[in-house]
Amino acid sequence: MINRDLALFVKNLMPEFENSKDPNKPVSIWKELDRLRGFPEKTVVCIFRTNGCAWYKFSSCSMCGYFNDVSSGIIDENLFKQIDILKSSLNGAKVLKIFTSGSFLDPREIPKNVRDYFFESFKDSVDKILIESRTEFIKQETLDDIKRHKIPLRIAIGLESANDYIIKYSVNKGTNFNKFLSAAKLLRANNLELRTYLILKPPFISEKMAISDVISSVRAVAGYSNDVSINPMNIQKNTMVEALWKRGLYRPPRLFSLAESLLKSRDSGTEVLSYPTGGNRDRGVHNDEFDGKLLDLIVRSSLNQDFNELDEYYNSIDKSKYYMEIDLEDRMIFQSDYKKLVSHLSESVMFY
Amino acid sequence: MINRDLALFVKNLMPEFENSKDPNKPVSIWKELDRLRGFPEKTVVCIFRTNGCAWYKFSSCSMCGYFNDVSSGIIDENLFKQIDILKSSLNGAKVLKIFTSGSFLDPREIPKNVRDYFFESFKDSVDKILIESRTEFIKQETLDDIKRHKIPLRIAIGLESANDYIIKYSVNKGTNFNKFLSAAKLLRANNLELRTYLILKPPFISEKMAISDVISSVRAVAGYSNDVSINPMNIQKNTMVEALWKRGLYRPPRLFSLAESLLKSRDSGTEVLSYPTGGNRDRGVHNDEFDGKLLDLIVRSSLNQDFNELDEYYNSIDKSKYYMEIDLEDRMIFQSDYKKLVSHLSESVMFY
Amino acid sequence: MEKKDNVFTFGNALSLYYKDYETPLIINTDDINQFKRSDKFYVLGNEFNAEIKYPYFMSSLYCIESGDIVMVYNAVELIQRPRLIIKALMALRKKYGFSKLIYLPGIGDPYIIPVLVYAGADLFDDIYIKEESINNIKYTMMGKTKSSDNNINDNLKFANDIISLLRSAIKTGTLREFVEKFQYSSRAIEMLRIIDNDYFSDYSMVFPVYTPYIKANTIESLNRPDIVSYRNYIKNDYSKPDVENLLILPCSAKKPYSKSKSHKKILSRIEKYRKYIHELIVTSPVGLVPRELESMYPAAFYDIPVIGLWYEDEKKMINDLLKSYLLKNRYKNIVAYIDEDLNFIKSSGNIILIEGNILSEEKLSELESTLRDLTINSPKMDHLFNYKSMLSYQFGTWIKDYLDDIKISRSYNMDMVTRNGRALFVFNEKLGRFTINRNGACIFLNAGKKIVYIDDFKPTSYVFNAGIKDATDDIKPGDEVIIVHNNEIRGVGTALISYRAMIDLDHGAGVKVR
Amino acid sequence: MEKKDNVFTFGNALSLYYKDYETPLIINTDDINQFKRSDKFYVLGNEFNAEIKYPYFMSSLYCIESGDIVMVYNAVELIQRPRLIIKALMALRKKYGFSKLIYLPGIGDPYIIPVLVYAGADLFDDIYIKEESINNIKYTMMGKTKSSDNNINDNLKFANDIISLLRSAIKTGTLREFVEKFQYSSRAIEMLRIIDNDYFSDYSMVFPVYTPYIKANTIESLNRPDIVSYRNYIKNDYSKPDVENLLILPCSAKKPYSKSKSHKKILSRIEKYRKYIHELIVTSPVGLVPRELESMYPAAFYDIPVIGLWYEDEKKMINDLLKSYLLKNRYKNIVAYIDEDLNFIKSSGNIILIEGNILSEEKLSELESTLRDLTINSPKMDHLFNYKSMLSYQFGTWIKDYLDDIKISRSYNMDMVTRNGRALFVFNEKLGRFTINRNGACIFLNAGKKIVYIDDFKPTSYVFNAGIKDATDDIKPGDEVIIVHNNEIRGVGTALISYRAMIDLDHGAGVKVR
Repeated sequence: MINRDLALFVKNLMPEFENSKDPNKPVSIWKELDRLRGFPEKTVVCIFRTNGCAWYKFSSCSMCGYFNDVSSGIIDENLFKQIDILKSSLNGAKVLKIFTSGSFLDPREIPKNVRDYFFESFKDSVDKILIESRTEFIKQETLDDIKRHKIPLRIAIGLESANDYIIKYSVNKGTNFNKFLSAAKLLRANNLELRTYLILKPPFISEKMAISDVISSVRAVAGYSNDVSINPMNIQKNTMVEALWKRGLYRPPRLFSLAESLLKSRDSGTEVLSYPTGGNRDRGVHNDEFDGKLLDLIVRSSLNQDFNELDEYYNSIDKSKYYMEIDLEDRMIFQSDYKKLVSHLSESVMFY
Repeated sequence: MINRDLALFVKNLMPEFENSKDPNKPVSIWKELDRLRGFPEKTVVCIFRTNGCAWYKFSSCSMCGYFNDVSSGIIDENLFKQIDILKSSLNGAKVLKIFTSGSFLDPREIPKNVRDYFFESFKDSVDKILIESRTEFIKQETLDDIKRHKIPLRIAIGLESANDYIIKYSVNKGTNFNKFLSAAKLLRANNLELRTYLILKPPFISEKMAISDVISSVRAVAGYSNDVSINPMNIQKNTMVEALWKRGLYRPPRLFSLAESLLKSRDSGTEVLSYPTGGNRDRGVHNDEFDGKLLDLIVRSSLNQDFNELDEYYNSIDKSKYYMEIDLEDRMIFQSDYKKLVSHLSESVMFY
Repeated sequence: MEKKDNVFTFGNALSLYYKDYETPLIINTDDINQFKRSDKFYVLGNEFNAEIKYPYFMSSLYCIESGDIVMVYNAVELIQRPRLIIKALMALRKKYGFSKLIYLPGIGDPYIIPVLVYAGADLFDDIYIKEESINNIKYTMMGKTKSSDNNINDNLKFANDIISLLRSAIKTGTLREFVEKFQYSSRAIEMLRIIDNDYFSDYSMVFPVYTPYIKANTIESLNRPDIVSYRNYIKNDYSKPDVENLLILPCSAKKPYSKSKSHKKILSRIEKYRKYIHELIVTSPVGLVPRELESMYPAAFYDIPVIGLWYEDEKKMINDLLKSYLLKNRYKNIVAYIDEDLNFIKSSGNIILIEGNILSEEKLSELESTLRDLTINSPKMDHLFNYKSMLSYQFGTWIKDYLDDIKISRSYNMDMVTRNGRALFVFNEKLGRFTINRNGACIFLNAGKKIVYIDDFKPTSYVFNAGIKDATDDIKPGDEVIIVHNNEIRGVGTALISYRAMIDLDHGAGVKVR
Repeated sequence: MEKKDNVFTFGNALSLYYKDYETPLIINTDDINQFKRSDKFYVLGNEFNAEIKYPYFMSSLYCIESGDIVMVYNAVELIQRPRLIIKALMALRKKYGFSKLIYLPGIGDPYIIPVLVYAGADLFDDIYIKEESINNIKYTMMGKTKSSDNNINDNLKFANDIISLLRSAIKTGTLREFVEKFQYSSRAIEMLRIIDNDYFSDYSMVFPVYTPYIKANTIESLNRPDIVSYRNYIKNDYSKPDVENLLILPCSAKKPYSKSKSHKKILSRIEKYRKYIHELIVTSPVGLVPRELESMYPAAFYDIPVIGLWYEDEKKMINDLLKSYLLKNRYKNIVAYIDEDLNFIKSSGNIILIEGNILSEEKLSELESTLRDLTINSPKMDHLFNYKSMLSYQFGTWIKDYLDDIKISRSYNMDMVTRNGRALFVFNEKLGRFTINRNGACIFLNAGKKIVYIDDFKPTSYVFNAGIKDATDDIKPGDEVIIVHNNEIRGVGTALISYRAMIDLDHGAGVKVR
């Protein structure tokens, strides 16, 4: 389940935490559109500052930089204050998404009394909440406990890929597909909704393989998921992916690949969506040439679950060079930001 | 008639004479075959050491190195002794060829009393004599004088080319075709025989042009000449041609060119012959590859005045490269040993 | 511009499209031969007498001219001594400028043609190539080889490929690169070295003021005319700012240096002392780069193989230059903050050496504390110094007399030199040079510098050579120029070719108008 | 030899015809892709697992092997730091010798391939070329350029032309020339310099003992392994003859020097003193040539552009070498008879300098009278010294112990070293080396030098590698060897490849038998 060398390498990249941030304030709060109730609507998003993901103690996922938002020594009092701040920031919003840089259901991050305070704070004003958790914290007793508050919940699990080899050798998730399946089944048995996160283009695999992996992963999880969010890689600080990227050994996926993945997954039987972070920028999903419209259509079709316009636009573009390039990259057993390394090398040659 | 710059340049190459040679001995005496009486026969050749050619006082021909065989201060007494030596070397030969590194008929070289002594010495033992002269010494009074001795004579004139431009700008002969014509007519009027020398490939003109010049020169002189000797360039010491050759700026003609010239001249109406000096060697007529047979056939066909075997052999050889090379050289306004200079330059380039 | 009007120069090299042929050119001598008569022949329509020609060693003559062409008839003799052929070519370009095409018959070796074009030859012919071909020599990218047959067509193609690359190289300004890297013939290298060593002053008059890049892969790069000109400027004409402290730094692969990781790290550490310090970068092949010239050509445009070892020629060049520099430009304190491979500079002056790993914390703090101590009570640098220095470098030190009351402003991401709110010069980072704004043109008119004199018309996109009456002899290809008719400024622009070519040629464009 | 049995090496480079492919080779990845499975893929028939591979910076790993091939899977990462890729290649050749083909996926830049082949890479692929092609980059003899379309076929042809030139260069022994002159990429030059500087001792073990020619056109020529080996011999192992006088002379373009006009003129003037004098020629890139080694490789086989100026690196090399030489080899009198451009050597020892025009009558008589005075009562040179010195240079100083009672004789225009009337060695002027005669073989058997151990058979024209059991590690390509089975001499011949290749390879010829 774990590739020890990889895990250690990732761990070593994580910085020593500095406690300079205010423990009484969430990392951030903002509004965005999502469709947690089957239609696009304003959703308030909040990242709580916690002691961090349980998996950080051992390692971290290869692309996860949320440990940067973590403080050590967060106590219940701090979390209560953060919850209060969030409450005062709702402005009438009815849907909430809660991130903790780890697992909301991990009692070491969000102790039971904090969790209770959280649900109690919002049960009157909010109609739907999405929280995230690693599979190991999705236990019947925890679910029993949260169901008490009677708030409609969707629980998001970062599966990343249904391929255990990729999870272990690329993502370094410290879990596997079977554990996901058990958790998903348990949620369904408890009538709780599930959002599954998949990563598009984890490190060390080719973009072509990444597309095919995400498509087959969607198919593998569709039956268990209320929706599936395809998250194209976004390069975060101090992560292994960043270390690769800085050396020209990783390129975030192209927008074309995300569109391709969405279009090929839309008939999977569940809602498939993507709200890319850092889209059209160097550290996020982007084509070689800026394409604002494509990114916009990806988000819009995700929100509306109507992919026709995206399909049409996507098909209108000449992608022959894109196909050739990802095919060439796929011929390499060793993955890199191939185009960049080629151009570095090529720059050494006379050019006129 | 004279190109002053050229004449001066040639003159400057002539060394100061050193009087180390024995003035009482001819430069050399040897036997060879010639056909001065219409058939091949042994002929004694003698080069007398004299005070030198009248033309040396001003300059020299561009290819003539006979000044190397000249001494200053030769007096009649010396010449008498040289004649005596020749006489004692005849061994029963009936034909004589006399060279003087100048003109036998020039009284400053061979004073009248020496000339008389010469003819008197041989009139009983010798049946035919060839002597050489520049045209300016072929005067009626001189002819009258030598006819007294009643020895059959052939007089050789070095015309070199019937083209006055070449005589002036290439050969630096200090004479012209008209002078030759007058002399030739005078000889004929006096019933004296004429051998005309033509040079094959004087300097500064292409080999292709040289061939065509020698062929047209043969035609121009055939009517006045008992025979025409085509002399392919032979590079002699201290000559301008040697100075050129040493710098890669002159290449003696190819044997092919000599054969071509002979074969194209044989129907000119007179005997055409060539006994090349230095044939098949670097300083003489030679092909890029040694061809003993061709040289041999040239001499034999000259002697026998039967060119069929030469013709046959010559036509059996693939000469396409030869034709291409002389054609390429002919495209150059400036002449050189082109192949050699090309290879010098080319040697500077990487070769594998 | 239609094709007919294409004229490009690079140094002595000329690429032009003219009368349906384009130069440089390998003439097909079948065409000459076809119309040859016993007394005359024609080269590209120009009639020559077919007279006997004597060698140079006899006559000291080497050329005949007719119409557009001057023919070095005995090129094949001259090239046997590389100094002779180069002397002839340089003399002919000097005499005829670009008004004649120089023809070198019989020496069209494709491995030697590039340097001959660089030296000024325009026309070659196929005789040499045919001669080699019938002797079964084959041309390849690895040099010549012997094959079993006549490769005349392949060889002509090879040679013509070189010719068309040369045309591109002249157009794109990369000819020097091509010639320098085309190291197949020792003779060709000798000729390049002769041009660089013996004809620097002539050649630098026509060498472009900027080229797209300098790949200093060969030792010959040290002697590029543009680089030597730059170093000469630093040695003879450069003046330091009025500060007391000099900081010597190593170069970086990334240009300008201050954008590199190493410089960024160092500079962020010493930020607060920088205004008291003049910075000087030590490098090869450009030698020394005062910080303010780092964005200019050639400092920002070169690239050199680096393995942490310096050639002796580089060391000597740097040391000699540094010594001259320090002799002329006096500082109270000189600190050299360098890696150990550069410590050969220590003897060039009275230098405080901080050597070692320049990115190590230890060395960085040593540098910081050294500079802190040295800059106490030290005078600050004039904030206009950088721009005055840059302008002096580009246009000549004369311009300093014309820069009173200037100000610097930045707009649209471009630095501008202004006076009374009007832009005089705009710095173009991509070219590493200033462009002259219309408002700055009078400076040049008054000083009599960089002027193209035209007939009475209003220049639009290009000034064609046919309309150019004269030009000042300080104009090289790529230079900023002002366009003048009868003492009246008609425009500003960029010289496309050298002043001599503008005057000599009567077609093609001479100035790109802005 | 049929085509299948072709094996050639040059340093670490290998050209072999094997299983229907020939190396070096650009693999068509369409062929790989076609048979690729999710877990496996095949390269030239060798199966590899398609596993995730981590970068070198994470894992310090870089290769996997299968069958005939070792693949540097992250070559594209390593080559970003030239030292890393060269380190990997040198390590792999050292580890595997020539028993594996080294595959560098994804970095088939045709301008960089030559130096990688020189470093030991055998296999490349078309991925890089295709990637550049779809981005409209076009390859030319002047470097890369951008065109308006996809030049994939032209580019593949260009790259494959380079590959076939490389094969020829390995076969003809001209690979070093090609790599040195192929100056298109600064990265490639860095790699060549790294090999020369950091891996000299490894590389010189496999570098041929002679090559057809040395065109020392670039500064990198100074560091050719064969030339450095030669200079090291002069510096560390050479011993002077027992004479008191040294005459230092300049080099000449014509080789051997004594056949040149200038040397002929000088030597004819000093003929009668020569037996009392040792002559030493000063030159670049080989440094110093004692007269008796002038006909040998490399002294008689190099050519360098000469314009009467020396590079600083040449001066330093010559001065350093001359100093070491004179420290080890003591002479009573040292006369340097040189042109002025060489007078930089004057500080290398206590030298009587006669400088100026070395062909002038004035200088020649000065030389003559100087030598006349110095050679009075001076000891003569041993007439065998020259041959002993030549043999020591070629085979090693150990051979001096085996040269008692030798005589020199000349027949058929060849110099022979004989003992008891039997030839031991014959000097081959064309190669600049001795060949070992059968009678001389026992010297090597006794000394344990230059031995190829074979199975029990009688060698005829070639010894094939399949029949070679072992070889002494002093054998480089081109070396004279003796062929031995069970301590019994079976023949003499010339090594075609290095000892390591003979041992590792099981096809192709290893020794040409005489």
